[in-house]
Amino acid sequence: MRGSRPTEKIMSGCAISGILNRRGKCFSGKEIMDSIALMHDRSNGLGGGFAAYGIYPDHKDEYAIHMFYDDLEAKEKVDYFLNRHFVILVSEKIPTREVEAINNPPIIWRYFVRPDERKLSESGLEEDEYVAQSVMNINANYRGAFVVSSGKNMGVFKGVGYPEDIGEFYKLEEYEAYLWTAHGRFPTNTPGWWGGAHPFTLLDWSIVHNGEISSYGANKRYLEMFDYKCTMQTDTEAITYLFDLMLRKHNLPLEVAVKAVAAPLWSEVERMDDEEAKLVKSIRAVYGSALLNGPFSIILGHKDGFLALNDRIKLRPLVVAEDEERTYVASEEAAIREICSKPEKLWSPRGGEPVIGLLEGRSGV
Amino acid sequence: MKKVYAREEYCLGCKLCEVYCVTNHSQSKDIIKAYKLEEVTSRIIVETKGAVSFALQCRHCEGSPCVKACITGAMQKDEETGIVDYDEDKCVGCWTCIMACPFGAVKRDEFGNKVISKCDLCAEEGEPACVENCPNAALIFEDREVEEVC
Amino acid sequence: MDYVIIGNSAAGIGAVEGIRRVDREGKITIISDEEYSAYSRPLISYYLADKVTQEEMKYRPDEFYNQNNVDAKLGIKVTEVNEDDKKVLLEDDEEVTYDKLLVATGGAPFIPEMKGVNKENISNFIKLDDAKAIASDIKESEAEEVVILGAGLIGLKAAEALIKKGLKVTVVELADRVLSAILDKEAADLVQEHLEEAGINFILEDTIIEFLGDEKVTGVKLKSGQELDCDLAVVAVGVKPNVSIVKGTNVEVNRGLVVNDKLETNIDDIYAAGDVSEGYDMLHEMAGVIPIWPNAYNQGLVAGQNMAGSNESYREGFARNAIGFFDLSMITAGIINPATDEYEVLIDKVEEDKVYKKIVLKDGKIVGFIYLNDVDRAGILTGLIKEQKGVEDIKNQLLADDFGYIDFDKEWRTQKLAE
Amino acid sequence: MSLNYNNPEFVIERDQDKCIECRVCARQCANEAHFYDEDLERMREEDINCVNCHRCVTLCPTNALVIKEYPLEYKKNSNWTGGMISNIQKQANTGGILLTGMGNPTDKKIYWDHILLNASQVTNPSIDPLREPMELKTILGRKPDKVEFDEEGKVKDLPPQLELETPIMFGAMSFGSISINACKSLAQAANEMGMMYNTGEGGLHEDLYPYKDRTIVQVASGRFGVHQEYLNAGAAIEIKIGQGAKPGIGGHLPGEKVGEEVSKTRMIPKGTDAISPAPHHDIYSIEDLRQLIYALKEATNYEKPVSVKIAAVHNVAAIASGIASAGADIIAIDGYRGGTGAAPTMIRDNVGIPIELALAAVDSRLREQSLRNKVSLVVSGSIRNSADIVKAVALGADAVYVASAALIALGCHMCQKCYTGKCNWGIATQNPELVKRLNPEIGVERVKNLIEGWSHEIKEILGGMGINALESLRGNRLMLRGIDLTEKELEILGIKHAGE
Repeated sequence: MRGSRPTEKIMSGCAISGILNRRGKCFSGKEIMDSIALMHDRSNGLGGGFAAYGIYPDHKDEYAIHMFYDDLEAKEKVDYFLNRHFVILVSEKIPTREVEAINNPPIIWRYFVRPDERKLSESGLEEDEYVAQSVMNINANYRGAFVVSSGKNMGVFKGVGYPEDIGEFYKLEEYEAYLWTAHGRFPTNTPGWWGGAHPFTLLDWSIVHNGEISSYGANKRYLEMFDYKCTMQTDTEAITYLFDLMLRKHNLPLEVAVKAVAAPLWSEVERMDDEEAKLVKSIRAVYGSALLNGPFSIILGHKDGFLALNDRIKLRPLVVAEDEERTYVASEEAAIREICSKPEKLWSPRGGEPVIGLLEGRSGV
Repeated sequence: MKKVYAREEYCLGCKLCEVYCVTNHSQSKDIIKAYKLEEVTSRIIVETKGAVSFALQCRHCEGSPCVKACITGAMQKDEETGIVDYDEDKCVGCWTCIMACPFGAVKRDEFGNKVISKCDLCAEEGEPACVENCPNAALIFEDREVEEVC
Repeated sequence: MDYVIIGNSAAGIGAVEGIRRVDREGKITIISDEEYSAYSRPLISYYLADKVTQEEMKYRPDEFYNQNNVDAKLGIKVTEVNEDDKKVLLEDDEEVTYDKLLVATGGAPFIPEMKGVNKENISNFIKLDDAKAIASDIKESEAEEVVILGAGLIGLKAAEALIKKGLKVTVVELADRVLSAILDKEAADLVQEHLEEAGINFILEDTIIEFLGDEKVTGVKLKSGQELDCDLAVVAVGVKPNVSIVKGTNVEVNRGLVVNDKLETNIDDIYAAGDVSEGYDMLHEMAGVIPIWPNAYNQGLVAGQNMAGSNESYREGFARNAIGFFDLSMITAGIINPATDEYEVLIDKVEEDKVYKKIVLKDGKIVGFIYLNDVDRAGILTGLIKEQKGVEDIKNQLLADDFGYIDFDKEWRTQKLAE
Repeated sequence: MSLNYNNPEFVIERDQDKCIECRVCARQCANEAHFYDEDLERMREEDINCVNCHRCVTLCPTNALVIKEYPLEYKKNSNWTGGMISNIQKQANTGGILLTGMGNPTDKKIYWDHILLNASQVTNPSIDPLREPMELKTILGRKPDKVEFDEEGKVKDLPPQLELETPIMFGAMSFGSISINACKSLAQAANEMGMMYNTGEGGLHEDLYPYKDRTIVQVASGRFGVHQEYLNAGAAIEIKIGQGAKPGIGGHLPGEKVGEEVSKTRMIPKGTDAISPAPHHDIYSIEDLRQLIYALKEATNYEKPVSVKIAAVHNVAAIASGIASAGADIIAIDGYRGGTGAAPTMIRDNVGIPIELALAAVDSRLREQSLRNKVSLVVSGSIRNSADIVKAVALGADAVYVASAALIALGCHMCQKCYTGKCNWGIATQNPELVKRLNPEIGVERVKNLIEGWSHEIKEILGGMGINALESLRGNRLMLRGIDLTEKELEILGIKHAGE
């Protein structure tokens, strides 16, 4: 059994790790696998995964759709759907190798697609929105099918198992990316489900997340007002959509979005100058329901870089380090030192204080 | 000095101040015994007319006309505490203090004993019983003097 | 600074306390021909009636003189005041010099011309010694019948005490009523009735012309010709200022020693206070002797402060009395028998309860009152007299049973009670 | 006159061993249920006058008094209960409408009590509000969907908002229905606690002007005391369409309660009845409401949020959606257990729906229509404790109005005789002798204490859920579970059953 989609809220503890080469140089997945493997004890074998940016330079203008299918019937239906709405340039099985610890994988597929131009213009939607709605449509309405990732020149590789086994399974050492994020999962209440592993994505956004969002119910109902369908019962999905809403749909600067999800405490607002206080107050007033509450540390990956963030009272660990051309972020310092024994800088960001790693020359995510 | 002041806008006219004054000046310090077994006169006068009421008790005034008028020396103003109090053993009930008190705050003993009864600010207890037990904070115990007259 | 006070009663003690408010150091000498430390003279009737002991009559505790650093020369008479050398001469020839002198010698009994007035068992009733004398006369003579001349405060207090001692008491009074100085006719009748119920026999509009008997009095002969048996007599016609001490000085004497508001006589550094003085009567707006205890103490207090260098005035003098006989109390003050129609009179009377209340107003202000047998809160009226506060708008409330501060306008009341 | 058939409702029991005849009870009873019998030389009772307000019991210094329900029993009958019979007898005496005060006391399901709250265990640390920040600040008003920036990158002004330090406001109670001292207590407490209070439809007494930043001025069908200065004297304006205790009918303040001050404040002649019509006669449709909302905004320069208060009735969700579209910044919904100074008993006890269901339906509907974030939702109609507030917020409310609870803090003992004007606690009365029984200094402290206590409890509950800001609870129905509820009820409430 590959596990089934949960019907109740998932609670889990986790390990996260991320490496960005700020100069955009791509490097093998080996390092991220080593880093996440060091935090083996933070996972329980019920989920691991990786997001990789820059892996498909040959298809960089097409949406790379990674899929899980429980069976061929599901695949047939989705193929039909994709064919109707997209032009499929490549449709292939994602290469994997036999790994003892990995059992019962679903059918793992990838497509490189472009929206069907006629359908796109009929919909009146922006291209990204067209893709996002299609993804949510598949996830909500196609039983046995799950969109693993849907961005350009990026992809997510995840499954049930320890992250290092998952990496090996997907042969990640063969991929080269300028940004890698990874996740090892420790769910407490559900059997592993391949779709439920992290990273969670929408378009270019990917999230790895350690923690539990106690505001989930509020966030979810808020997102629903903007036509997001939270079907995975995971915090990570909701977080992804929140960023998608604020950054893509509302076109907010990243630091504004950060002030919404990890709003400064009111006691801090009192000490701010008028202009900043007004900004923060306005954000809080409008995006109060986007506030992420409860313990978390997340890495939001994107084609331009990443954002790492703790909850505002820092109930989960997060460590950051830098060397000449790379920025590292992880749940534990040791996971960084494993791959970069002498970073130039290493620190533990305060609760609610965003750490933004960007490719050189990019002004914001 | 700290004195009891009435705030008539909050006085209910319930006269609980009297009840607690009597109790606190009884031997037993027990309400029921004070009323049923003892003869204790309340040292407070509650004036009531229509919607207006307030409790009035000795103002412990600076000039203390009662002290000056007292023919036996029973009535004295304590120089340290400012409290005007009387020595029941010396009081003969001549009522000269009643004649002298411009507030009408000195009472005759209600049970026919030839002694007077007046507020002693519950000197030994801290906050006077009337203040402590006023259900509506219509009595307050505070020092309103700007500077201490010595 | 040397202070000398002649007289050891209310005014004298008031003066000590007044001086000490201002001057903790100066030497105070108090001289009295009475041997007792200060006692309450109004209590002599209680003493006579065995209600209080001599100890209980003490006006101030024994430590008073020590605590106030007073040299008390008691039981010795001042024979002369020398204003030029600023000294007083005592009967044992001691001289006491003063920087400031207070004459507080009080009153002396007024004794009209009567035959046989010097017989034994005839007393006045002013000092403790008078009470002691009467008590011993009663004991020694096993006296049973007493005639008291005078139905004033003193006479009646004596009468009350003697009734309580078991004597048959007859009071002879020249006026047509008892307590004529402090009551009107109506109130006096109620009081007289009460006193008669208590056993006192009254003969009004008559007086004693002769005391009968050999050495001891055995009876009196009245002007009307009536003769009464008695084995004890008390002469309580009145009191006059005891001014004899300043004879031979230039201190101005009218009825009493004439003083200004500061209690100064016309002679520098000589003050007078109490029953011997003639100060300002605020109700009659003229000088007058006001021989009452609170007045004496207050005058003494002010005189003392001024002697020690303060600048206090006393203009609150007016007659007022609180007194009671056989549980019938009364408080009266000021003008109670107005002579002219400038005055307005309010009266409330409940005859069966012997309650009588009378308030005398002039120009909308209270100038006098009688509260008989319902004296509660009478002090408010005393205060109003003193303050000369207009009461026109609450006139109708003044006599009400529940009269009180609540009847005053809120602003005044609030201000008064907030003091 | 014939026999009136009425029996006492209560019996006063006096322990003569304890009674000291101090007569405090007699002095304190405006209903004259106690008196001193000079002949018998003891205190006696007039049971039929007793309304069981507990004033005497509370003030009796010797605890000599107990008040009990009059023990007279009717023949057992589930249909014709004693209450039914005595109501009929009252009406047979008077021919009038049965009047009552305060909220619906009938034994109907209280949904708050069938909803349970969640707490964290292990996977998500609960938060200790004594050690960690815990934020209850609540911002009411119309919100845009997104924050907008000008060319310089500065954030654009939001529409006017009300800032509350805790999600609690004092519900509308007019000066007239309650005393000036009660008004002052609430206004000052609101001021000190960073809350809002609501004038009700009684206008704004001069003494309350200092609390303008914490005042919601109400505009009701009678338009009492409404003028330009009044509208601008508050921080927000509320159009009162209806009240939970008496949906569909107007208000009536009897002339006896219209004294000098009430008359001045309401701008009506002294001693006349103040009658609010059942509808606003300028609002016969949702378009008319829109016009009034904008007229009020126009009159106040678009500087004050405008709230519209309605009673929870059957189609409340659709109505609320209409109000949101009509431009209201805040929608206040008052449930059928809400209090009142005076209402016909039959209406109070039978008209309207429970606030819990109304709130859930309205929140869900507004979300379906993507309107929820635009408008704030305030609910009332028997919020009895902090748990009710937490449940209300989790169901979707932004804040709650409390009124009865605030009055209870001031001394109300729920005798439900507000309409008589003889409130022995100085609350629902204009009789100066009774009014002064409520010392606002004490009142302020008591009400503040209540709000402080509740806010504390809310923080504890939030902390237990692992939440440190109230926003994260708002509409978070996953934090709720139902017990003893039918599928339908769960569906309307949008919550799962306990155990699910």
